[in-house]
Amino acid sequence: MKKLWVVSILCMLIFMTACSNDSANTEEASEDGKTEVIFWHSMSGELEHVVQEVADGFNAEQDEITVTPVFQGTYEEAITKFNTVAGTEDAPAIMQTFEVGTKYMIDSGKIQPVQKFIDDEGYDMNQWEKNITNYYSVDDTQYSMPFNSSTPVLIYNKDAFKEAGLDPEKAPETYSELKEAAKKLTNDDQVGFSILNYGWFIEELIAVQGGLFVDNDNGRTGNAEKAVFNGEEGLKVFELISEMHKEGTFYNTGQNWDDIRAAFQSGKIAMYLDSSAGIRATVDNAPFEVGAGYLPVPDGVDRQGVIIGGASLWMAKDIDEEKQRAAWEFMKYVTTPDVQAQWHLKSGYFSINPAAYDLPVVQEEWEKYPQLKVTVDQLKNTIPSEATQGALISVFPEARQKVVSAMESLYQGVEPKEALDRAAAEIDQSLEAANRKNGSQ
Amino acid sequence: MRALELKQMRKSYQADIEVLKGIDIVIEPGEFFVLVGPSGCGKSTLLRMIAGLEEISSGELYIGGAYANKLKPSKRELSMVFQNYALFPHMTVEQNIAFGLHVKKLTKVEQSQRCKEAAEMLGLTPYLKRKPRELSGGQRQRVALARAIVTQDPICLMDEPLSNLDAKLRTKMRSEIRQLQRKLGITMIYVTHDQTEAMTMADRMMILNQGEVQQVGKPLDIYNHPANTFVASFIGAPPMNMVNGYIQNGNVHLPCDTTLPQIHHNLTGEFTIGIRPEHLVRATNTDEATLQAIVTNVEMLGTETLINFQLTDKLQWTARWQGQHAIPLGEKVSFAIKTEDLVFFDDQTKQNTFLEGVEVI
Amino acid sequence: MTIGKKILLYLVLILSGFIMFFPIVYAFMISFMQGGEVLQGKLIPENFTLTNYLNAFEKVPLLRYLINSLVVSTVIMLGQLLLCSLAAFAFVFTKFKGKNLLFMLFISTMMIPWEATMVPNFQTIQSLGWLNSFPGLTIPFFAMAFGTFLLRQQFKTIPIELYEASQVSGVSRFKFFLTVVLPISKTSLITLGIYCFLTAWNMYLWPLLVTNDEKVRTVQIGLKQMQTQEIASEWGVVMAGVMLVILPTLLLIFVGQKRLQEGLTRGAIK
Amino acid sequence: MSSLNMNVDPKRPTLRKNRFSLASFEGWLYVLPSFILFIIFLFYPMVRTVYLSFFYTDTQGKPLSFAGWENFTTLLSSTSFLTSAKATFLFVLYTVPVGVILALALALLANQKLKGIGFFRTIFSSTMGMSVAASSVIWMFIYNPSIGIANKILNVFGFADMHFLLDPNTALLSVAIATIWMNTGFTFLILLGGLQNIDSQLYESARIAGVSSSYSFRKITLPMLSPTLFFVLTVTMINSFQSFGQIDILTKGGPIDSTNVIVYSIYKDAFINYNIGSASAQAVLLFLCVFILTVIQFKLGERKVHYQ
Repeated sequence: MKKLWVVSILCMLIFMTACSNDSANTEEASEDGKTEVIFWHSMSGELEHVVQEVADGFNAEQDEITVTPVFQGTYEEAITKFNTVAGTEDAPAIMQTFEVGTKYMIDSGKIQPVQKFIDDEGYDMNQWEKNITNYYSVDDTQYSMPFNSSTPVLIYNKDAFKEAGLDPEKAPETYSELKEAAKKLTNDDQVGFSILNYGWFIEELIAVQGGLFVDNDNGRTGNAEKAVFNGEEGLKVFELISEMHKEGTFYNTGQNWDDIRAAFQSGKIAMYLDSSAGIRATVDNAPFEVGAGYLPVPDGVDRQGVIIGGASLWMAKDIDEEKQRAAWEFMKYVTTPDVQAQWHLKSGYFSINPAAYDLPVVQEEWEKYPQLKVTVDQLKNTIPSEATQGALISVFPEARQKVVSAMESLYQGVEPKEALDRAAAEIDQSLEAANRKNGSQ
Repeated sequence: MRALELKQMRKSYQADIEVLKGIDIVIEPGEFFVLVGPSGCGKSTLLRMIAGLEEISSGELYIGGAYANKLKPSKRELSMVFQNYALFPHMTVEQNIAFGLHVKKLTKVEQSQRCKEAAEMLGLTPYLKRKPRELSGGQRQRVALARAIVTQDPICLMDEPLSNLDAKLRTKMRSEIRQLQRKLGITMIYVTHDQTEAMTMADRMMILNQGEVQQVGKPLDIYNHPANTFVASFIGAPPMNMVNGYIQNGNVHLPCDTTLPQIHHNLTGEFTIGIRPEHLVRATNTDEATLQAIVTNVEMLGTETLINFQLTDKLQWTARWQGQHAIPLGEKVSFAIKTEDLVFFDDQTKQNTFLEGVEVI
Repeated sequence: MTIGKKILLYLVLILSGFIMFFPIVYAFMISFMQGGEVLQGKLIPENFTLTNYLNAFEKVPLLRYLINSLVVSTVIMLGQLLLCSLAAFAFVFTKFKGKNLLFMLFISTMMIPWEATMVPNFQTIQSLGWLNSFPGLTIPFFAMAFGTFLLRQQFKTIPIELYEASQVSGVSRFKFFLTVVLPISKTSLITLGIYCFLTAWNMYLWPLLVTNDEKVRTVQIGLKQMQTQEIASEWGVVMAGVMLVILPTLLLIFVGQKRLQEGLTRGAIK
Repeated sequence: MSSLNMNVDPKRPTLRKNRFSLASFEGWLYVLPSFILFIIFLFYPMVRTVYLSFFYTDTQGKPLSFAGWENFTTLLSSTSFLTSAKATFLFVLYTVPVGVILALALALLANQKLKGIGFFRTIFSSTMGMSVAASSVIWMFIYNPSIGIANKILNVFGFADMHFLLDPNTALLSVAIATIWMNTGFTFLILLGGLQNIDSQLYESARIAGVSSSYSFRKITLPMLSPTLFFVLTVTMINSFQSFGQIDILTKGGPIDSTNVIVYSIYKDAFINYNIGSASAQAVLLFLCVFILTVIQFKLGERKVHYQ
């Protein structure tokens, strides 16, 4: 019992000292004359280290600014917190937000478009990959700085291809090729194909055909009012899934990234769609040869390319101009070819600056992982349009949930058309409610 | 009617700690048998072994002549009253009494009939619908008794059933239980640490100390002929007076310069010598062997008087005189002692020398 | 108990023990797996190396987080025990107007979904200037309806005679609380203490919201930091983290369990 | 509690009043710290939530205009909310009775006087030390259709693979099983404590009477354990209504909203869909629902519970 008391008292003491230290801590930061840039991000695992390395590199390079990256949980959690502190002294200078939060951030009125600094400096934006920056550009205003960007690719098991008598060097490109390959690959222990139940993949499969997700040019020329993904393109995607599922060549792996990867690596599925950022780990971990290919398209449709996914960096409004400028300096640093090359290699995400791909380090890596090059090529070959620019929706996260539900209902035997229309109708409702609120603001 | 026989019953919890060290006893049918001893002597354990609540480590138990070591408690046809009564707080008195009767294959009518009889016998009829917590201590005690007798089992075990009652109630219940036992003619095994209870209630009793039988017998036999110093001091209140003395040349020498003249035993050497307080009578004539001492305390109880006096510097004795004697403190009083009232215990073994070698049952 | 019954009991015990403990063993196994071993559905790692554990320590300042969690959980536990026992004492041993209503009000707080309180509470903490500090992490949790409820149930079993006896001897109510009620309820207090500690130890979203600094962050945030979404998580490392994080709590249960047992038997012999 | 009046001396009316108000004041004093914290950190946010539930809010959660009952009427007429409500009740129904019975069975098992029982007690209570997040991740692996142990076991017994979390018909049940596992440790420990507090002489008395063990379980164990059981039931029910972490990690409310319990729906509306008004309305409804159930439980329960 005595020991317990000692421990308790000790804890109390630590607690007290921690309390009294607290106020001193915040002041300390600004005392050394440097501008401190707080950078909130949602990069966990290995990625957090890479982010820290980037920040360390920047901090070491100059002595005016200190960038402090702080992990703030998932994108959703971080955005909730940002929403609460925005406009107060606790707000960070840089905030990382996922791509579907773009419209939300713009509408929130709490962010400073980076376009301001681009204009002020006459910064040359052409060195950035157009297909990436496009997503975060609305009405010719660059709102945020792309950071971690990825696209979907088709991943397949080369060994399984060989066994099934398929050419392991040639990934299926059209739906009919995909279906045929899946049929050959399907046996007692293996199923041909799978897509994660995640709205992003459906958006991509529609965009690659040149289809739109919502009206008003994917919400780029005005607030989206109606969902249009239930058109011809969307129907083709859903029909593909539905048919293959009925045939038994499509495997439902749920909503977890790790579940679908486990299914692939354990040989349960032979082909699936994955994020370009996850390729390297998949190649490393799989006990067989892994191939990568472009997103498949329906027969007779021209490939339009892919939408960028991932997240971008936003600058907070209502903070010292000095801090904003410091944040901008960091953003510029991040986009230099050297930093981007490192970022690409270590994180698996794309380089915003295509110049990075020409660097020998990257070329060497591509030798080892030719799959990486496939993803970059797919992005490079993308034809810029509203479809491949991606949709801008205020209720995007909700829309994704509805699409997921629609996908899931396919496995229960619901007709593709019905599933799509139902999801579209629900999203229409949400859009209407959201627009009404914004209108009354 | 069934007899109970215990043969070399032993109980040990761990290999090296023996709680009961070989108990041999036969309990006759219809007998009121009391197990008495200080707390921790193993008497409750013995009772629980008889009940089947504790495993018998070694030895044999026969109930009605049948080997019963492995018998389930319920198959031993006995009832038990626990020290804290073990009443079910969520049941009414009636339900408590009738608890478990259904196992005896009685009809509902018989069950309630028996229950009513038992309640009637113990004066519980007005309380049948009450919960135990609404009853007084004595009433709870009666419920516990009723639950035991309602089973009509030939053997009833009681584990210090009166220890939670006040003194007056205890005296009353003592005789009630005794009467009940006689009326029903059941065999009763009764555990207590109170020697008065044992003396007043028992047909026979067994005195236990540290897991060993000290003496078994009728209460008065034990009182008059205690087998050893432990029994001598445990039975009787106030306890037997004792002192170390020696016998030389036929004379008994007590350490207080008192010498008792003759002795008709051929004893010699050192002894622990005991004498009951009531045998220290007031000296009336000078040719008696006397002992003179200073009175330190006097307790007058009405019918008798207890006189404490200083035997030696370190030893106090008590005398018990009939009637009321207002003796001033500090007065020197002479006590007469008869040699035949003395009890001699072996100085080493503490056994009563008169009883040595005699089988005591 | 017959031998047959004993064997049967042991069999059931072992079986249910195995089922109950299996997920933890499974996590333990995964914590030694390298790379894709987990995703290939293996049950037993190829070799038992500590690489993942070292990695876990390297990835996040786990030691720092562990100490923070220990401090936060201990403080919350002590605060809760104090406030809950005081309130429960009032509900059982004092009489005041609106007591029953107040008790229902207390109980009702258990039903408030935390999602509804999270954001306003965050703003409260922010306006108090407690962001990024131990008070912000701990004080909002000091009051707990569940604990008050548990202790009330326990205090109700204390015979009222004890209270009356203390009244007669002129002992103040507070002294009665300290010298009689608390010692008698030791077992419940220990049980509740363990529960409080574990709950506090397992908090995630709140510590994440109110902290920005690894100086005050807790282990559950560290665990989350090890997992990724789009990129494959290194499950071996994550599970190594999980094992490190549950080790103190499992130890606490082990020790607490013994204490609990002691307390219970002591109460029984009396 | 009426016996508490006994410290009031009827012969001295003046003192009586004084004493009472003093005691009353003292009573409040003990409750005050908890009460203040509740007001700040629970009642204030709750009142705010109730307030917001009557407003249209912007995506930042600021009230825009008064909505009256509209948030509620919209909810009550929307199929997704009704699905949520159904999922919630089913989830509670799956987890609470089974969880408590399982824990009770384990507690009865661990209450035997056997060698090494302490070890088993520790094992049984060990899930108490697992955080919801950690346990959920483990269960995610267990349920994984391709690599999980659950399917491997099914295969051993000759059953076909199951899509535990992916099939709308089994998802809720699968999450419930994981939840029961997580809660068992705590429930077990509380129930074991309750069992050990039952006077062993009651059982001995039953043994001598020779009643069957099921009879003594019904007539002694259950009634004597009823205060503990009541407590455990109340607490697990409330906890069950508020389960969140396991759903977030295992199913994210899917498939097809089959595990989208109200708490998860609140979370999605508040933190992902920025629909604060609707989230608040759901929170209010959930609160009312749990509150009413608890009141009923107290009213029915306290009658059946036997305090010693």
